[in-house]
Amino acid sequence: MDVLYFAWVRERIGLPKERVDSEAATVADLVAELSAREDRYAAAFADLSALRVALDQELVDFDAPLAGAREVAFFPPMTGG
Amino acid sequence: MDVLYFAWVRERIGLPKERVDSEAATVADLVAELSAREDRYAAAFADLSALRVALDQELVDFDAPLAGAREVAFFPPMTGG
Amino acid sequence: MRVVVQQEPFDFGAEAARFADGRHDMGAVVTFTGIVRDLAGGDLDAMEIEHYPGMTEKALTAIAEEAVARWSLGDALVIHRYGRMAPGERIMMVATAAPHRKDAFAAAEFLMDYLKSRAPFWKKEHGRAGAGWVAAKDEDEAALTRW
Amino acid sequence: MRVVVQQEPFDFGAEAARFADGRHDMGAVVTFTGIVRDLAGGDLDAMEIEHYPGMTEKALTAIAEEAVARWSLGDALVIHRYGRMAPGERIMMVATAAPHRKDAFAAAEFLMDYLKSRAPFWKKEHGRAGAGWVAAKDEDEAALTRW
Repeated sequence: MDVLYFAWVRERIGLPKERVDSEAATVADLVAELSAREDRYAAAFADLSALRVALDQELVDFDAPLAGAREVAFFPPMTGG
Repeated sequence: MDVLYFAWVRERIGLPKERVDSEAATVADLVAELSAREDRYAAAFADLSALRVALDQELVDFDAPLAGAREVAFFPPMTGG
Repeated sequence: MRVVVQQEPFDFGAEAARFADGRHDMGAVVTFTGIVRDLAGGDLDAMEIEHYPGMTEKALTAIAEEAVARWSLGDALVIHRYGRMAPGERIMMVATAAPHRKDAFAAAEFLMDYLKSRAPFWKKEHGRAGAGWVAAKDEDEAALTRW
Repeated sequence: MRVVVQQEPFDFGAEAARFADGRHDMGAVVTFTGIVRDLAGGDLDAMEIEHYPGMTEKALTAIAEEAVARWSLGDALVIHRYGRMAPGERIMMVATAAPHRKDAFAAAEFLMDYLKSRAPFWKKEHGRAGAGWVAAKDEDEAALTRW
């Protein structure tokens, strides 16, 4: 699936988008998998309360199942307007 | 003093403005004086709860003293906006 | 702060743009525009607005000054027409500028609530079925209690 | 209903006028405009807005549709820019049209509250002292609970 990063999550991880092959069952499992990979992921995902996640462009909770998702995006709370 | 009428008060009394010489102590006294004059005044002032009054262009209550007022205006509740 | 009472139409887009222009210290601009609404079935020929020259300007200025002071506005604008208007014509507008949106919204609503019940304007509808003065609504008077 | 996401500036006055034009059945039009606010001392060089193409349009459309349905709006407009903007530039606007002013105001505030916390935009300030992401405010999240 495609994993997208925005704002300081993008800056901390160092890229806007990557292809990830994962068997993770939920968003939280995917976060754990990525965090175990490299320090920059662990740093970006250190505090989940400071993060939001969207599955296929819809906001979801971190316990949402990943089955069938084509696009996962991680970003900080939004500051539009 | 000048007495002004607006909206349906003006239509009912039949004029927008007149000069009134009165010894009335309060607005309510002036209303009683005018109402005693002619039916059209009595009709316009029949229900004071449906009227508003301004002394020298400031909204006041009907028990306000008239002393020193140069301009008294009677009109229905306002409907601007 | 600017308060305008006039018979002629005003250019809403130009007024709104001019009001919002060149503000570096205000993050939020809110405008409200009141439009002559037709009656059901297109029965309204015209809306006529009577006012009390002199008191109108004083009342609007007092209301606008109160709004500016209460919400620390950067600026406020009130334009209100009188005379005869056709359905679709703009009757009036207010605009508020504040650092944050909550204040700009609250001040604009305050202006509208007060202007509606405390500025000396009266509306008369001229329709196919005749002419009649618009009655004040209890809810408009009640709206003032929240401020 | 119209939702626009673009990098280029938009003409606030023209958009506001076009939105309010030709309405015979709506008595009330409210607009909100968000402007890049300078930091104290004129320290802001630019505001940069990042967004999530695709999700942005979907989220704004869903929020606008909800507002139209909830307050029976005659129309709603949302324009939001992304990219780099100088202090004083307009970031975004919303507009609502309703028969009565209460609904037009409520719907515009609802749009702003939701857009602020639920549409995928992120602001970064570029100032003399360096660059930093604007933190979301607790009060912005709390503002959603009133709807």
